[in-house]
This record gives sequence, structure tokens and C-alpha cells, in this order.
Amino acid sequence: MNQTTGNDGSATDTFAHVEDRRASSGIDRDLVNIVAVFALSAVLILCSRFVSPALGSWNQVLTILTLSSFLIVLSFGQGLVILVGGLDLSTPSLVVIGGVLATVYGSDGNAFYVLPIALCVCALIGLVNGAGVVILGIPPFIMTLASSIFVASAALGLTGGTPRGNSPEILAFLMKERWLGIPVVVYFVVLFAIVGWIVQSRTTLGRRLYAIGVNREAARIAGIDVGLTEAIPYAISAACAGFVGMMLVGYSDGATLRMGDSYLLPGIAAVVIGGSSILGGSGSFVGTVGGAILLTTLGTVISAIGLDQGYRTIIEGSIILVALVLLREDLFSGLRLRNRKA
Amino acid sequence: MSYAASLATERTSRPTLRLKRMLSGGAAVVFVLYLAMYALYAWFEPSALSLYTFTNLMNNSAPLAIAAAGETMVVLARGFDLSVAGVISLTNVFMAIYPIEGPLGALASLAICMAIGAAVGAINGFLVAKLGLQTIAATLGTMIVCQGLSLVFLDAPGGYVAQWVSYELTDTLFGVLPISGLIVLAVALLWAGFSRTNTGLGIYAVGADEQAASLSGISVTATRFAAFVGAGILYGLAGFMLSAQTATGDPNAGESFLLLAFAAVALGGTSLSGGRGGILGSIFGAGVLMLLQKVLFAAGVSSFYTGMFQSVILVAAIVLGNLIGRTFSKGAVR
Amino acid sequence: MSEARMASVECRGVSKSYGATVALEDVSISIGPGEVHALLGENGAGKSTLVKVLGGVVEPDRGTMSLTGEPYAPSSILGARRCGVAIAFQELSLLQNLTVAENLCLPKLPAAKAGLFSRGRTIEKASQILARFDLPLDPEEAVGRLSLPDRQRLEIVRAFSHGTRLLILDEPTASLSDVDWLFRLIENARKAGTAVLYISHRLAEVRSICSRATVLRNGRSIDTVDLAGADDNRIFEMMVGRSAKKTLSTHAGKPKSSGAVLSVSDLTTDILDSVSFELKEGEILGVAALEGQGQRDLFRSLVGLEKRRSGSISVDGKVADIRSPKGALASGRGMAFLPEERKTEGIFASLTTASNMTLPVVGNVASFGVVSRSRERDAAGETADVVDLARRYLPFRISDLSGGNQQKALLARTVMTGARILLLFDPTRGVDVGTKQSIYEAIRQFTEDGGSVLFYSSELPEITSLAQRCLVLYGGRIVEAFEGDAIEEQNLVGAMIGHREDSAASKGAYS
Amino acid sequence: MRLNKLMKGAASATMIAGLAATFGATLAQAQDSGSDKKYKIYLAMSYSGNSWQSEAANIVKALAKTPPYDKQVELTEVISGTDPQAQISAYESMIQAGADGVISFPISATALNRTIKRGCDQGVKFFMYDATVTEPCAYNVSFITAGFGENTAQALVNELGGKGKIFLSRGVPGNSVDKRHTDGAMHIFDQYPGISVAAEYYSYWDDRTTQQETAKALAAHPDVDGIWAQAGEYGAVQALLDKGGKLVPITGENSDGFRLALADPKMQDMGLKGVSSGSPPASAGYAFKIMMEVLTGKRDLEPMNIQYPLPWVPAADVKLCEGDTFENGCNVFPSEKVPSSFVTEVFNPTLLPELTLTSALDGNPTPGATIQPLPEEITKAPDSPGINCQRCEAPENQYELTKVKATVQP
Repeated sequence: MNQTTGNDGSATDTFAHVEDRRASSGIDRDLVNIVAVFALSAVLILCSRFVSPALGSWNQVLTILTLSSFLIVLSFGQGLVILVGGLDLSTPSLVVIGGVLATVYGSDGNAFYVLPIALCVCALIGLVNGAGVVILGIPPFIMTLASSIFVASAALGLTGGTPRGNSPEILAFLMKERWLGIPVVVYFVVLFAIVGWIVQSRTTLGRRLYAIGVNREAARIAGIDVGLTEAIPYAISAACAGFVGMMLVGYSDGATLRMGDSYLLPGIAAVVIGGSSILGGSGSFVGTVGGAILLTTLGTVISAIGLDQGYRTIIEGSIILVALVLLREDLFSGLRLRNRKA
Repeated sequence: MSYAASLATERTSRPTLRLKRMLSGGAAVVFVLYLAMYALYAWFEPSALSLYTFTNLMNNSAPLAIAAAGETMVVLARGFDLSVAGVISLTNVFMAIYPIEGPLGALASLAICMAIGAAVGAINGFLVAKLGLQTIAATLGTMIVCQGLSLVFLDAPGGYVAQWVSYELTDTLFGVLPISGLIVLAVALLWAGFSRTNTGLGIYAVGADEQAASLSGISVTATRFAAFVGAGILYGLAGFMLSAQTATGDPNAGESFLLLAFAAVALGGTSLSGGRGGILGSIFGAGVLMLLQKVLFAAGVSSFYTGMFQSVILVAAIVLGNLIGRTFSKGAVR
Repeated sequence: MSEARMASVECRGVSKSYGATVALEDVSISIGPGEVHALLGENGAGKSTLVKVLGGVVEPDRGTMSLTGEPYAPSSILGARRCGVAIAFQELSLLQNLTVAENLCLPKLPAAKAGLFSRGRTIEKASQILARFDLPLDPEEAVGRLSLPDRQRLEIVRAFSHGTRLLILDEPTASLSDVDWLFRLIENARKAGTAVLYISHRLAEVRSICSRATVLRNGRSIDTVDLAGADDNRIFEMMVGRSAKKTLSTHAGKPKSSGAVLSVSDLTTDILDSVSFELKEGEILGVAALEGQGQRDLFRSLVGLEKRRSGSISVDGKVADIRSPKGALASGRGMAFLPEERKTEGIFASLTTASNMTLPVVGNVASFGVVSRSRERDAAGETADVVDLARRYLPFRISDLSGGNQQKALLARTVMTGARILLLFDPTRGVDVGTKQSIYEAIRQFTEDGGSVLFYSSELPEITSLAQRCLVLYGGRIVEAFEGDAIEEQNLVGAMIGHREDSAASKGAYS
Repeated sequence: MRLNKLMKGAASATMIAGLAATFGATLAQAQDSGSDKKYKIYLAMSYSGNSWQSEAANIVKALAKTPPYDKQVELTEVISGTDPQAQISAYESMIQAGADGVISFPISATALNRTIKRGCDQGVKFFMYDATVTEPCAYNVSFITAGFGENTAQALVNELGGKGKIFLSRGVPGNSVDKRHTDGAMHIFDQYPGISVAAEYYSYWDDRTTQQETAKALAAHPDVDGIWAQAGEYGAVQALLDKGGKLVPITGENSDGFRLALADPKMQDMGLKGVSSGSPPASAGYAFKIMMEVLTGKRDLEPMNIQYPLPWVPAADVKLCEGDTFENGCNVFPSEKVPSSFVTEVFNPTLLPELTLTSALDGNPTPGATIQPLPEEITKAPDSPGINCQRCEAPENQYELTKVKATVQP
């Protein structure tokens, strides 16, 4: 059979040409989406000059990058969970546990072993989430919500409500110091984004997660250990959330029991705005990073507008909606879906 | 085997089939759970069986039950609707700053609340069904806008809900039937009717397989749109009932409903990936969530242990439901 | 020839393109009343698009259509239905969470009072339809619980219930091994004057029921021929644009060794009943059965997807406790499974073809967990050559490939796992002639290199030409085994319909 | 102790252990009711997740264990979450369980009213601390009406010399306490045309949020001259430190970190000035003691709004405590003893002499301490519509300055 290809070169070539275009338009779409997210952030920063002349500066960019670091780290884990079609609602509590363990046990110069152990504890909690979802078949929504409540209660019992201790020095260094005029955490975030992107898009693990997210049954038949693999994102997500807790400890020198609350929805929103489907199996971490930066930028610009909170909230929501319409996957993929089996 | 003969053998097994379907549906499991928890509650706290306690429990559960019912419509059509929090806040604020007295006033208020919900639902529907945005993202946007609007209208808790609404709707009918319970019942009945319309069936179809639904002649756009509008109307009703209970306005009133509504839906056996479940389960799911606190209180669980117990019981309930469901059924049933 | 009478359906110069992609160009086709007209072409030739244009799913860019002389331009699938045009889709359009009756009556169920539909009348109407088309299904059963063939029948019945003027059947026999029922229905419709557009890769089937055929290639209608006057070679040539090779080769030689690499004894599941057999090194072992006789359970239980009740599976002489496909891969020389449903069990639509192929062994093309793109490309490329899949498709999303190329990629995936035992469930389902040849060649090559293959096919000629031995399943049991020249269609059919069996416990056989 | 609690937590993870504990608890209750009559008091918290909330709860718990209350009180702590529905449900349960008194941090000023009214009708005493309700049958014990907003605003204006760009770091949007504070502050700021509010943001009374929001505002207005903050003020200090450069005058609430910063000469050199004032967790203890006096008949008091004095510690008055309580006028603890988010105003030598640091941190009574009677006189809080009364008028002089005088004229 091999020799028959190319007998009728022209016809097959035309066909191949046709296929080429389709495929390339698919790749373009992902890229366009990511570029669009970052471009929108840039436009927002530039437009913010109209709000205040001090905005749009290099310093503002650094502030945004610093503030978005929490969201970026958090949404990496959340993104992996969403990639396999789950959802992790336990992140706020794990932010707290990470922060509490770091301050309560890690402030006396023994951070070098306390922090890794604390991250492992978080990952273990995440693994319990994963086990509940995979083994017991509990919907991720309920499992992670329940473990969130449990962990928050445990943290309350553990600390009596007031986590004592201060930030370990290493965390203060990460969040507070500057190197060559740029906050250390900005270097960290760039590194994290690259590593995160590699993990999600270039590793065997990432590949398997995509496969499970796209088609769980096919992944099982293809010989992937779906159960174990599906639990891993929950562990990673928990560890990421725990690390965000530590970053917050370094940032403001101490932990409180409610410091994770404001990260739940933005963490999910960053992933979705970054172009991933909430149903799993698509998206890229670079897009998520863009989503996180876009949301943080929006917050920065909004808070500089001199209006009542109500109006500012309305503007914020409207801008999110407009951004979504502009970033609409549909614009690119609507065609693709229909001509797929042409 | 002839057609008629084979059909005859099939028919004999139908009643058992129906029973299996009922038991495998989430509603039955969560209903049993509700009864069991109520029994436990009554055992710890005999006055749980009094009309007064029951009415209070109904009043307390009704807003969440109705909100969860609305959320179910969107979830069935494979979506997430975060705007539930925004609509409840917005309608609650409306009720508190524009009280309209008397039974007719209440009716007018109700209509306006539902209209607000329907309008937000229509915007969601437009963004999702027409523009193709992801449900969770689009409704996040509308939720934030609604919260902003609530703050614009009422910048701190306050205002007074019409007396008629706050007294009559939390009372009992003929001294035995809690009115809020009757309203929840009415929602359940309306749903029973709606699920027997073509649109209602379409929601299940679209939630299960959008492409197949479209090839079967169902308008996916119109169905999605209807699901969001229907959900919005129920959120409006939930906000109305919440106002009746709290008798005042709070621009953040809806926030706590967000996760609870989803939890109630999931607890009620509706699949969060669409196409399977129903609002009856969600209503009992909401009931279980509200009852859980009561049971734990009555059992003397206090302080931070409450949270631990809540989460463990939540998980145990789902696992139990799965087990029962699995025992009685295999394969996908509506 | 047909110009004499008024055509029932007529398409003139229909074109449709998506952006720069031309799906149909200047396609013309004409079907007379009561004619069963075949539409032939390779996967990706534009058949599905033409079907969708005719069915109102997509609107053509140019061209006109007419139905019994009147202009026909449906704006939706419902519009087409109102004109008496209906489609049985290849990728079934049934809703698995709804009942048989609801599926049949969608989107408007028979009304009761106050805008509600009536359950009773829905069931009644569905029962009538089912009875009319002789399909004994329980109208209240959820479609998700039906077997794949029953779902396909339901899809067909639904189309028949709506298509009074034009009936389009897109690969209606893809999962039916018994076509008599369908042909009876088509015959009835034909007699009633309905035009039927019949799409199938099975030329023998097409010949037995259709009078004329229109061939599509690369989105163009090449020609319409009288089937009686065109031999297979000529049709093949029109479809692929080159002359045909022999379509099926004769039996391969004897297996090289007689050592059993896979032995199954007393395998019992919910459906299977004490199945025992051996697969030898270098052997192609066929499984023949009517649908629903347990072949699906057999394959799936071998890789742990179905629960075993009793019995044992030994690979390379060692008892293997296989609980998942992953476990099957790791047992002895390894077993890899090619599943039945390409779309739901096979492909990962949004991943590239290369990634789809390397997925089970992605660790082999990675260092420290990071996948090397070049190594992935090379590895996938080598295997792509084995299954005759053009390397240029490797970086494309697999959903952009035609069904045949997808199937090649999936076969390549099982080969890439390094497993020396392949379990292929209907590997040529719904693929075109050219692809079939490539798949046969790959299977043969694999066994010549010492691999072993267990395969089930719904097409008997495949089994007779490929298999060195053949098992026949009936009612969950192996009722016969044939070897060498004894593998003939007649023998097989005799065993398959279970005439040697006294028990009448037939599950899927229709009287 | 902590480990012990953790172990308990782990144990209760299993259903079996959980049920066992449940039965145990009921049994314990049954035994209790056999002995002498104890007052059944419920501590109804909305949530317990920040230092303020847990300190307030801890001092109530500590007082309940201090003789003679340890023999008179059966205290049950209930945490219902940030959801008004849940707190309503919790109140209902308490009323049903025959509570004698409920001491509570209410989540809403208005939503709980009807439930409270029902409770009052059944003879339950409701004491609200810090946050208030508008139901007249409840006792409100709070500092809210004591003029935090206007006094701190005036102090800031004084520091700024009557002109400059300022930030408002507010609390929770749509919250009545936040609104009262901000209205008071704006009443002052509006009098000074030289003062311009450059940014106004919500900190949710949390250090981290304050720090992040302040950082965002600083990006837009790096040239800010002063910050008026509600709780979370230490975050504002940190945001300024993160940015580098000078500090500016900041008024805020009572976190230990902020007070230490105010007293730190290094910070003062960088430009930090200000006042520490605001919400004292001690009001919970005060409320509890009044409640006990009313219940035990030592005091005859109709439901009313009781004002807790506004803490007021300008930078110059900050004094480090050597021991575990406020002695000799000290009012801040060294950073080794408490986290920076610790709210210092848990002590009051006159009203709550029973308490020490361990009471606030762990809820344990001070060894040897006994409950001391409260001073006879209590301060009635002025009406504040939507905060402590429903259909009422605020007095003309509601924004009158009490702690500070205007040193600059508009």
C-alpha cells in the first residue's frame, strides 16, 4: 500500500493543502487568545493614564506583577484541576493552612524543613480531595467544598483563631526584597510561569492530564492510570494554594484565618478568562497567567477611579464581560466546529 | 420472537424498572437523607416536631431551596450560573427600598422581583447562547454587575420590607401549613409541569449532548436562553422570600447563596456536567444543608467541630447516595 | 436515462466552503422517486457535508436544490423535515439520557393540556412508529441503556418516520452486522415512492440495494453511474482517482510458532459463559459473531474494562490479573486494545495526531518527564509509516483528520505501545477502501514480525481473508472454531446464527 | 493543648468517632442538667477567622471560666458562618434550647431582628458586642457610636496641617459600621477644602487586603500625604514600606503591629505619625459581664444601647507592656509575644481587670482572678439610625469631636 500514495499527486495535495489550513487555524486560535489576553492587559494599563497620570508607569507594572503573583501561583493548580474536568473549592482553606503552618512552626529559623513539610501536608490534603473524587466518586465540587470547610475548622481549632509567629525570613526575602530594582517575586513569577507552562504543556504528566480532560474513557482504554493521574492535579493545586499562603505570610508578615477567601473566584476566573474551558481538556498556562494579570490590572485601574464602590463594581463587571466577548473562542472556533467532518 | 411477544415480555418488568429509576435518581436518596436527619433532630430535640420549629425551618430553608432550584435549571443544561448571588442581592435591595404594602403590593413586588431575575437571566442567556461565552465566566460578570447595582441602590444594610410580605409570607396557612413551604411546593409543582414541556425536555437534551440535540431538531440557543431566564425568575423569587424572612435589605445578601446553591444542587443528585437530575433533589439538598446545622446544634456539637462534622456528613451523604444509586441502577437515566 | 421521469431530488452546482476550506464544489446529484441512490467516496470526500446540506443542517454557498420540481432551500433541520427530508446520522444524534419514545418524538412531543406534553401519547406514538418499522424496543427505556446496534436502529427508524420524500442514510450499517431488517425497510420506502440516498463503504451492500451511485472526490461530484454497468475496479478508481489493487488478499501463512502467548480459560462475565481459547505467536485469530453475542464483553474483559466473574487469563504462560488497560499493557509481552467507538473511546479530539499516537508511551519520548517534540515526531513518524498514515498529518489536531486517518492513528497507537498482542475490535468500521487496505497490511506486517492479533470484524470477508483461525461466538459462548480453509463465509454464517445451538436464548437476533 | 485539639480534630474525621462524640456531648449535657441550675449562655459568632473575632470569643470564654462564673455559667460557642440565614437558624436553635442569654457578634444589623424579637418574647437576653442590631429588645454594647471616624479624621487633618492627598482604606462595602465610620470621617474631611481623597478602597478589615489595595492605590498616587484607615491599617504601613521611600501619617485601629510601628523611632523618622483607635474586642467581655449582672439580678437594666469608650492612643502614648496585661498605662505587646495582627484592645483595667494575655489568646482564665463588679455607671450610646435603632433620628451633635480638637482651621 505504501507505494500508492502520490500516484495522483495533484488530488491528494489539494486535499492536504485543505487540511493544512484547518489545522493551522486551530493553532492560531490558541495563540491569538493568549496574545489577546496580554494585549488587553497592556491596553488597560495604557488607558489607565487617563485615570491618573501616575498610572501606566514601570512601577505600576511591577506592582501589578507583584500583586498578581498570588493569583498566578494559585491558578496554576486550579488550572490543572479544571484541565481534568474538576474544580477545586478548597484553595482558600489551603492558603490558610499553608500560611498558618509557615508562621506557627516556621518562624524560628527552621523554615528550611518546615516549609517543605508544610507543602507536603497541603499536597496530602489535596490527595485526599483527589481520592474522594476518584475512588469514592464524589463530585469535585462537593468534595473540595467539604474539605475546605473541614480544613478551615481544623485551622481554627489548631490556632485558637490567632495564628502566632512571624514570617520566616526566606519568605520575607521572596516577597519584600528587590534585586536590580525589580522585586524578587517578579523573577520568581516569571520562572514559575515558565515551569508551569512546561509542566502543563510539555511533560508526560501534562499530556496525560489533557488526555483525561478531553476524553476520560479513551484515556483509560489507551492505558493511562486514570485514577492516580486524575488525583495528582488536586495535590498540586493544594500545594500551590499552600504556597500562596506562604507568599502572603511573607508579603504581610503573618497569617490570618481568612486570608484565602478573596482568591477563590478570581483563581477560577483567571483560568477561564485565560482561555481554558471549564469543562476541561483545553487551555494553556500562559493564557491563565494572562488571565491573572488581566484581573489584577483591572483591579488596580478600577481602584483608582474616583467613583462610589457600586459604580466601580459595575464597571469592573462590565469590563470583564467585554473582555470575554472580545476573547471569545467562538470567534475563531465557530467555523472549525462546523467544518470538522467536511 | 415477534414484535408483540417481545414487547409483552418487556412490559412485565416495567414496574421494577420504574422503581429502580426512582431510587437511582438523586431526589429519592436525598429525601430519605432528609427524613433520617429530621428523625435524628427530633430525637435530640423533641420540640423539632412542633409546628413552630417546622415553620421556622421552612422559612429559613425556602430562599436557598428556591435559589438551588433555579441553579438546577442551568446546571441541567450544562452550565454554571454565578449570577444567583447578584440577583438575590439586587431583589432584596429592591424589596427593602421600594416596599409596596398590602397583598396586591406583595404581588406587584413579586412580579418585579421575578422580572429583575428574568432580565438578568436574559442577559446571561444572550451572552452564553448567542455570543457563546462560557457560562461560568459570563455569569461571573453579570454577578459582579448586579452586586455593583445593589451597592448603588443601597450602600449599607437597611430599609424595610413591606410588613404584609414579611409577616404573612412567614406565617402559616390555616395555622398548620407554613406558607414558605407551600411556595417551595408550588415551585416543585411548576417544575413538574415545566419538565413536561418541550422546552423542559430540551434542557435535558441540550445538557446531555448539544450536538445530538441540535441534530434532533432542538434549538440549542433557545433552550439555553430559556434555562437562564427560568433560573433568573427563580432567583428573583428566592430574593423575594429572603426579604420576607429578614424584613430588611442588605446589598451583600446574596453572597452566601453562591456556594450553598451549588452544594444543594450536587447534594440533590443533579450531575454538574448536565443532563441528569432535577430540582426536587436540589430542594431537598437545600433542606439537608439547612437542617444539618440544626441537627449538629441539637446534638451539642459546638465551636469549630461544627465545620468538621458538616463536611464529613456532606461527603458521607454523597457516598451513601452513590452507593444506593449504584446498587439500583447502571447506565444513564434522567 | 432518468431524465425521462421527474427527479424526486435534484441538486445543481452546490458549493460550500468554510473560510479557505472547500468542502463541496459544484456538486450535482439527482435521485428519482423510489430510487435508492448510493453516494460513494473516501472519507473526507464531502459526503457528510452534502448530507448536511440536503438535511438543512448547513446552508450551501451556491447552487440550487429542488424537491419534486419545487425549489428546496431548508433553513434548518426542522425545515427539511417539514419537506419530508430526514437523515440517519453516522454519528448518532440520539440523546442518551432520554427515553426511546422521547427521542422518536423530539423536538415536539404530542401535546396534552396547557402546553404540556402527554407521556401516554408519546409512548403510544412511539410504539406505533416502532411497530411500523418492526423494531422491538421498549419505548420507555433510556437510550443510554441500549446496545450500540439498537441505537443505530433507532436512529434509522427515526429518520424513516420523518423522511417521506427523501431519506438519507449515512453509514447505517456501520454497527449492524445483520442488514436484512434495514433492507426490508428501505424496500418498503422505495415502494412508497421515497427517494433514498444511501451512503456506505461496503460496496457489496451498495450493489445489493442501490441502482445508481454518485461518486464524490475532493468535494466534487465525479460521475453518476449505473451500478450494474460498473465493476468494483472502476468505482474504486473514481473514488480514489487511481486504479485499484486487489481489495482483499488471500489467507496469510501459518503462524510461525505454535506457542500460545495468550490463553484464556473459562472466562465468564455477565454475558460471557466459560470462554476458552488460545492465541499463538504470529497468529491472526478472528472472532465472528452476530452483534451482541458477547464479542464486546470478550475484548473488554481481556483488558479489564469489564468485570470477570471467573476464569483466568494467562499471558506468556503466566496468569495475569488484569484490571485495567494499563495492566493489560504491562502483562507479559503486553496487550493493547483498539476500541469500538472511535469518537467516544478512541481519539482525544483537541490533541495533535502525534500526541494521540504516543500517549500510552509518552514516557519513552521524554527525558525527566519533559516530552521531546522531535523524539515524539520521530517515534510517531516511524509508526505512521507502518500504518500508512502520511507524516504530514502528525502535527494536526486529530479531529481535523478524516475518519479513516483517525483510525490509522489509533491503530498506530496500539502498535506504538510495544505490546505484542493486539486486540482489535472492528478495526475497519466506517473507513474507506483505501484505509482498509492499509489496516490489513499493517495487521499482517505486525504478525509477520511475531506479533499476535485477536480481531473482531462485522464484515465477514475480512475475517475469511485475514484470519488464520476463527472463533464464532453465539450467546456468550464459543460455539465453533474454524481453521485455515474452513474459514468460509458459509460455514461462519451457519455457526453465527446458532443453528447448531438448541437453546433459543438469543439476545440480539431478530426474527 | 494545641496538639490535643488537633488530635481531636483528626479523630472526628471518621463518622464513627463523630457519632461517638455526639453521644458523649449529649450525655454530658444530660449530666449537667442534673446538678445545680446553671445559666445557659450561648456565644453566637458569625465567623471566627480573624484575630479580632477569636480574641473577643476567647475573653468571653475566659470570663466564663473565672470564679464565680465557672459555677454559674454553661457557655456554648456556636460559629454559624458569614451567612445571615445561618445565624438566624442558630438563634432559633438557641431559643428553642431554652437559652438564658445569647451573647453574639451579629452578622447583620437588621436581618436578625425578627428572630431576636421572638427570643426576647420567650425571655432570652440578647447582648450584642461590637456590631449591633436595630431591634430594641436587644442590648448593644459597642464603640461604633463613640466617633471613631470623625476623631481619627480630625487627628489626620491635624497631622497634615489641613491639606493633602489622602487615601480612605475602608472596611466592607455595603456594611453599616463601615458607613458610620466613613460618614463621620467625611464629615471632617469635607470641611477642609485642602484635603482631597485621592483613592478610596475596601480592605475588608484585613491586613493583607489592605496591603494589596494600598499598593494598587499607591501605583496610581505615589504622592499620597496621609492614609485614613479602618482595621487592617498595619497593611497600609507595610504597603508604604514595600514601595520604599517615606512613610506618611496614618490613622488606624488597634493592631499590635501598627502600635509598635507608631512607637518605632525608625518609622517615626521615616514620617510615620498617627493615632491608634477603633474597635476593641474588650467590648465582648464588657457585654458578657453586664449580661451576667443582669441575669444574676445584680443590676436592673432595661434593654438599651451601651457605649464602650473609644480607645485612643496617639503615637506619643504608645507604651510597651512588660507583663501579660495592661499595667501602668502600657498598651502594646512586644512582637515576640503576639502576631502583628493581634488587636491590643482586649484589656481594660477598670472594666475587665480579670484578663491577661492568655485569656485573649487561648480563652483560659487568669489563675487566682475572680470576677470584679462593674462600675455602677454605664454610658448610653446615642441613637444612630440603621445601626442601633430603626426609625430614629441621630442627634444633632453626632459627629462632635471627643478625643481631639481641631488644631488647624479650614
